[in-house]
Amino acid sequence: MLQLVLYNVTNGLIIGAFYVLMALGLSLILNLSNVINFAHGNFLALGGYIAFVLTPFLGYWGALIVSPLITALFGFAIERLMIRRVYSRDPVYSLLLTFGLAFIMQDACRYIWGPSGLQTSIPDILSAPLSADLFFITWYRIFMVALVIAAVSGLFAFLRFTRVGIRIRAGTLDLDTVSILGVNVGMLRSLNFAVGSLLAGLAGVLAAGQVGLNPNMGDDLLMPSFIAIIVGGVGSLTGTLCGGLLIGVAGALTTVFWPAASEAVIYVIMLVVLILRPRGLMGQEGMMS
Amino acid sequence: MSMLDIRNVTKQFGSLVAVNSVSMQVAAGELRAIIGPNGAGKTTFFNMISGFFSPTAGDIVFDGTTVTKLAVAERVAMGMARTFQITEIFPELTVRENIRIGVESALGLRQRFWIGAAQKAAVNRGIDEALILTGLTVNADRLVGELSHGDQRAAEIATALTLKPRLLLLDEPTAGMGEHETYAVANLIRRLHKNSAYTIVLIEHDMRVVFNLADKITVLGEGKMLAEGTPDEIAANPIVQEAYLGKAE
Amino acid sequence: MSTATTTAVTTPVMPARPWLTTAIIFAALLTVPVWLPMLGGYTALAGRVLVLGLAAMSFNLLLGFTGVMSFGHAAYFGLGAYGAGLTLKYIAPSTPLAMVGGVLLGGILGSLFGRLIAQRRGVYFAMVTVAFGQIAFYVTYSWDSLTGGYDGLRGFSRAPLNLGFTTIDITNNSTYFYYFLLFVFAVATGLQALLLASPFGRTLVAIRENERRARFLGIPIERHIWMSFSISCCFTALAGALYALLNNFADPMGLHYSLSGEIVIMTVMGGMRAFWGPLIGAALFVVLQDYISSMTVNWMSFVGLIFVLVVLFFPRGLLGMLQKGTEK
Amino acid sequence: MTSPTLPAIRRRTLIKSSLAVAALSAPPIISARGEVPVRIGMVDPLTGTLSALAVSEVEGAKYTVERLNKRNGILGRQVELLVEDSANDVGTGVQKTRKLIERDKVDVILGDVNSGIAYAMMGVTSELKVFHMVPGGHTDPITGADCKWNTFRVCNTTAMDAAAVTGELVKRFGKKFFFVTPDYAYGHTLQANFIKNLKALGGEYQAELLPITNSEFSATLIKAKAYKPDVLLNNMGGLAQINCMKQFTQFGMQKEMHLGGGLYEIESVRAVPADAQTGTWVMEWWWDQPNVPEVVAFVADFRKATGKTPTARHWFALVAIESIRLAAEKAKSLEGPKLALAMEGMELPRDIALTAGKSFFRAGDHQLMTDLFVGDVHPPSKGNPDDVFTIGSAVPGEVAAGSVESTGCKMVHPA
Repeated sequence: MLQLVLYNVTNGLIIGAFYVLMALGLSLILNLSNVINFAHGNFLALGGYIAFVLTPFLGYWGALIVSPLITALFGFAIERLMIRRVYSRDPVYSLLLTFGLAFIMQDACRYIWGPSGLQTSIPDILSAPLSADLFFITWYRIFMVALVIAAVSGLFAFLRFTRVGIRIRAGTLDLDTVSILGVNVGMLRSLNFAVGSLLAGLAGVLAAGQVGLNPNMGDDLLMPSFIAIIVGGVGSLTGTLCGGLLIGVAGALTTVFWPAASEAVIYVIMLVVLILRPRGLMGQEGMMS
Repeated sequence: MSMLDIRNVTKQFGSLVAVNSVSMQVAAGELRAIIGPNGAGKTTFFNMISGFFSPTAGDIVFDGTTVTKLAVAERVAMGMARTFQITEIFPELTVRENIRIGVESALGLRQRFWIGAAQKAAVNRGIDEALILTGLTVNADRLVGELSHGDQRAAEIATALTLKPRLLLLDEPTAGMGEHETYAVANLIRRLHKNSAYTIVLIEHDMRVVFNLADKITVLGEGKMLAEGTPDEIAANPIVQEAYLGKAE
Repeated sequence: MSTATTTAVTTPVMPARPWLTTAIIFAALLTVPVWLPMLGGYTALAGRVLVLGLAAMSFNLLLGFTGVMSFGHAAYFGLGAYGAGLTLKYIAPSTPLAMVGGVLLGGILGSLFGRLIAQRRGVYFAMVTVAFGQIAFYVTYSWDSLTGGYDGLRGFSRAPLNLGFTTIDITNNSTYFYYFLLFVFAVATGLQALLLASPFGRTLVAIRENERRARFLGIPIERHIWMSFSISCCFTALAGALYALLNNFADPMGLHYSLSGEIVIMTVMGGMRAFWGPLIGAALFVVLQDYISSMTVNWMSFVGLIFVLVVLFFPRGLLGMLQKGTEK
Repeated sequence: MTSPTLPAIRRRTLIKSSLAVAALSAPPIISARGEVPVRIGMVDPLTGTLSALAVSEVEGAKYTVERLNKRNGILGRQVELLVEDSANDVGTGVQKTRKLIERDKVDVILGDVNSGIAYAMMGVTSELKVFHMVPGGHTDPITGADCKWNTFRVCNTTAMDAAAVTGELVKRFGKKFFFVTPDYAYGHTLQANFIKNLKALGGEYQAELLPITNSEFSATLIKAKAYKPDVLLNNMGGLAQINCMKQFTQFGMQKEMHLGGGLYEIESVRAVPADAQTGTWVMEWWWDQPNVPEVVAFVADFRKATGKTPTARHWFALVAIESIRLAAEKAKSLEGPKLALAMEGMELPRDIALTAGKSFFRAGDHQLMTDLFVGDVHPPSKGNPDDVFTIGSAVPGEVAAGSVESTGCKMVHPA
């Protein structure tokens, strides 16, 4: 039994790592631009599909690196062309815009790559299990977690040590002051959106190797990501990180005892957090209002 | 007994002490001005009185009741009304509608889905009174957002007056106004004070306004109380001069 | 909500000539069975417009008139549908009772949720409402034994209206049923108009216009937002109940956040500051969707395009633009 | 595993099929002979998760209508097909059904792949007394507890699938089963049917209920491995079904137990990698029946017309429309009540049934009784991407279905 629990904690961390990749991107955009990106799941799908297209030319590893970058470029363009136009308006407009964008992107993927799933191949070395005893952990899962850890560390280092990163963090706290200090806030937001899209694209490539590709693949991840942000506390990236891992592990642990409730449990966690600690685990007071 | 009795209030934001143990008493019917250089803690002080946030230490007693921890709505219900440095109005509504919302709230009708003819008449009387008092009758049916700066301020004051406040808090009522508008608003405040005997506390930068209107002046500097007295006393006070003009050679 | 929005539109609460607009709208709605078939429409389409229009107008009590954005209103719509369906199936085959059941289910749950979130604002409010909506979606989807789960709630149908002196057959006669819908719609929107013209309604507009000023007029903001949310949920649930009666079916997709998004776009498209705006938006949206989805399987792109175009180029919505036009 | 040409093929197909749909819904063209055409309205989820299946059904319907129009039509009249997208949403499906009946005045209604929508549509069609054929919505109550006088169904019930495959699995592998089942009505019914059949054969089992969209099966598979069953029965649907099989194969469990289940449609089989093309399943119709000349001829003709190999979904639509023709000719009418009566008990000729066994619409529950093919799914053999299934045995529909009483259907005809 203990073994089963440990297995599932491991699994939960793997699933949670996915939520984290998605949620961190969403959270970045939300914190700096006050936009909930409903199309974030579609950026994920796009990342997966682009990798699928690139693999024959660049191989798996090449696609793994290039696809998130293309997704980021796409995100940058979308932000420049559309999303920036609604920053100064009532938040309802940014929501509707990304909502409509989600529709279009999903339909475009369906149109180009077909409605039913596509399968991506992963290198054989990654699809083998670790050992006969640990048959349920394939190298791919280890690889995914390692990559997520690398990406998240990279993101935190970027925010801490680079000029743009520091400005993004400052802008999250007080955008007016940052703009008075002569920072090009428009460009900052575009770059920030691109970084968020990059994370989504990376998540997409990884997800494709695990569950295959289909036009709706991001939808199932969008809601857990929202919940990761709410549970972790809006405004705190560390909170989002913990929130994602927490609901991932909680879902997987529930599978041991009551499999049918493994999806429900993340909603229960959110409710409990909202009732007992409305600002979320690591959120600052007043950030949600 | 004083209308407002503030006892040693302190407000700390993290390590910053914005207001440091300030006390002040305002008598009923008095017009008190609070002045001080930028960063003196005037607005923080004001926000504690009106209930925007609670002080870290000290007490605020309003008309014999301690209100230190009470929420805004409760203080409003007790008769405290305020205006803001940047005019806070309902820009897409007419002057009359702005005032109506205040009147209905003051008459305790705010949660009513239906009101009778008698109450409607009472509401309309309240609106007319406020319009006349503030000289806005001619502009009653224009959108507030389209009015001049001074008239918007008058509308804000009119809306605050609908609450029949026993204490009116005005945060820089002439901020950002030209000569002419400043004069009009100052006149309005004078009328309210002299003719209608409102108790008023105001923060003001324009010294001509302050020295013309105030019964007493409180001077804050770096979160502390520097001086308190009649306009003449304050004008002659060396500490105040130093705070404003810098240390004399 | 704040004065800082650059889309500040200078429109009064009600259109300049409310009675004229209202008269035109009701004249058009009353004669639907006459003119709609001539234009290639069908009565069921008009029924759908009424139901979704009511949902959007109810939603707009929050968005347009309180300045608070819920992005999870489909949940209360769907709960209303289930409330009506469950009442018909398990309690009594009575159409009016079904509506009461729907309103109670959606209204009570909406009110409970509202209590938890009334102090949140802006996108955070939206985000929490989406998440809450998905809880409701999830529960109906999973609670198989009661709701029929993924397959939806079946095995009920609307009952004839018994008025005492006569019985109106709304079960098989689609024209009668349309007029029944129209009657409920008229009553509900009439109540909404009265609500907005009441002192309480004015406090909501006050909150939308300037929350700080409203607070310093002694209006308990959180309480009023909560009340507004609850009322809006009740009316939305009523629309959902009508939807269940229209389809004789309730399914979990009726609670999904994608429908929430559609309700929002209808509202904005028609004009969120105009009382009848959401109805006009619903009519446009339903007809466009019906038409486009018959022409191409890529209709989702077109619907998405509608979202984008409305946001970028017609943020005031149709009635908003018309009103602006007449003011000039 | 995946060839780079795959997307190109898919893209072409999809464009073609979307064009087809667009053309089908274009304004009706009055046929050259001047008489009013017979109109068939079809509602299917062309968008949403079931779209691949729906597209096949529409292709099948289109092929059949073209074939009919080259012959004698229905009752000597040309046939016109009007397709509407239900978008996998009940409200939309109901609205489109009303649109087809009220505005377009169609004579009969076909649809939907989604059983929930099909059921809701039955409310409309029975209210408006229009004949309704459900080609491919599987939930049992449609021809069971909720059966209606005007509704017939081509595809099997879950009970039939379960009954057919259980016997085969027990015979070949053993009586100890482990069920992986989605936690909703369809899954419950399917599992209950399997258990009923398994118990009758003296078997034992353990079961795990999971959320419908579950994607992570390791915990469940660990439990399954500990139970040491002869067969792991995968009742999941859609993506979850595939992920379950992928993980099953990745974990190397195929060496220890066999995999099986109810339905595994060729549209799904073709879209998954080799490690998920496995197990013993039911095909409701299969194109490779070399001993039946009618099937060989049909497959050749269909390939010529569409460039594709027909699937069960294509066949559903073909049987649906051809049966309507036969019943209409028998009743000499397209009115709902007359058509329904004519179809009750009607036997299908072999060139329509396209199987060696007897095929007929059972009067008691309006369910088509036809052969079910139980066999093994495998990766494409002989380089033919459609050769992914080998028939083990054909189970007659009546044997799998059990009695009318057991379905719970009480057919009530309108007065």
